[in-house]
Amino acid sequence: MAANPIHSYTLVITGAPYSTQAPQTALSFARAAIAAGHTVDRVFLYGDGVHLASSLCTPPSDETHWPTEWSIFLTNNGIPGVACIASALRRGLVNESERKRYELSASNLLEPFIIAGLGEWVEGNTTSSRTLYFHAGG
Amino acid sequence: MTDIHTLHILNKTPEHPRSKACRDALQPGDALLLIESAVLALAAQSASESDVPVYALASDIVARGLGQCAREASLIDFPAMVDLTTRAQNVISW
Amino acid sequence: MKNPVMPARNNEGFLENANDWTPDVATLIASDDRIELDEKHWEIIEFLRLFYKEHEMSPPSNRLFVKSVKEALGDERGNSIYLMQLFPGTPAKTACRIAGLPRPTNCL
Amino acid sequence: MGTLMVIDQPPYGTWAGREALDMAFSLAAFDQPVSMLFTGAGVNWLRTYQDTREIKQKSVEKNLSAAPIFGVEAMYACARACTQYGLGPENMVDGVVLAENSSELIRQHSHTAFAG
Repeated sequence: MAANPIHSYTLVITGAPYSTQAPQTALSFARAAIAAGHTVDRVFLYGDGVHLASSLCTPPSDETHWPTEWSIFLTNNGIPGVACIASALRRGLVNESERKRYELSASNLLEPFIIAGLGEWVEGNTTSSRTLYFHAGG
Repeated sequence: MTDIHTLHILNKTPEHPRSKACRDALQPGDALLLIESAVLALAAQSASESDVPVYALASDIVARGLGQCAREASLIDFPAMVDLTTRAQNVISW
Repeated sequence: MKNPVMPARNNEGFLENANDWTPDVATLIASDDRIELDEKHWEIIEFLRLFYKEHEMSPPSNRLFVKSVKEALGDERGNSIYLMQLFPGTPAKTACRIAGLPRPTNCL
Repeated sequence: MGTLMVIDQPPYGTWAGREALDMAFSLAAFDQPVSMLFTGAGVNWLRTYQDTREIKQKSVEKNLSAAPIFGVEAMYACARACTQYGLGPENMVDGVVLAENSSELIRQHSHTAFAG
């Protein structure tokens, strides 16, 4: 029996960057999980968490750019980042195909994030060995 | 090895209704991990009411200037947090 | 027989204003999809409109559409093959469009 | 033993409960066992005669009534919170089971989740 079994994680982020600590805590956790040899199956952005996938976040240059940090982390580790479509559309986060579908003036989804339904979360919930949530604090 | 039944991860201040709900849900065999604003519980004057092991993220404690008052919890880093989640059968993020 | 005028619709054929819906408008929208509405279609359309009124939402996914039809009208109608034959494409979407309900968010 | 989606926030003033409901519905859509627990201010979801026309939001009472149709297995309400908010059989929606001990309920489910 392995002393340290390998786990797979689905991480759900519901807190927005720059209004909660959730995306930061989640990123530190994800980095530590990967470093320990575990896998992160997917990161699912839900509710206010979808703001993390905006290509338009522009924090002051001396503050950490959390969308960029996440984008690089996901890309380097080949981890899918999924923003819930219902949360995203309500909050003004759209990719090119939703922009066309709803005839909007611009799209703003940061790569490598994609937009998809809650089915992605359901799949994570059933297939990953652990599902962790990173909510707004308060 | 899952030697923890449920790991409760709390990120709310002691005043938040969910903090109380979390404390009420603790059962023998569980563990409590305080992160983000929840570490402020360690500064509040309260008897350590829970019988379960209490952990707290050191980075959140240090950031809030609470390094001196964290005697009631075991301070851990993110690798240890990952380890805790692997040792628990269930994890609840409050 | 009067010839109804097609009300304003969005780029996917859903009514811009739900109040524009009449059975004649439904017939017109359906003809876009080359569907000739018969009593089997109307049964589902009426079910959907009632569902929307009672719950202030359409079934949020095709699977839940099938489930809801099954719950209300039984196995014979509440299965995806039956509904697919009546409303080709994505049945929930096609049926909502004809029933004059809002465009589903594609949530699932 | 299935997922317990918890709503502990009041309706209308915040969106978190609606998002929890969507999560419950999506589990049901994929035939995953799911139940809901209303606790704290969240029990106010369960009040009858909600009329939301003036605030121009959809009625959570009506939205929630679709839960059994979609296959949500059970709806529980924290008994203590119901007492606190004056909810009883006379003003509560049908089909809700009062839970005297929420922590026991949490113990019985393999996942417990909040929407935010």
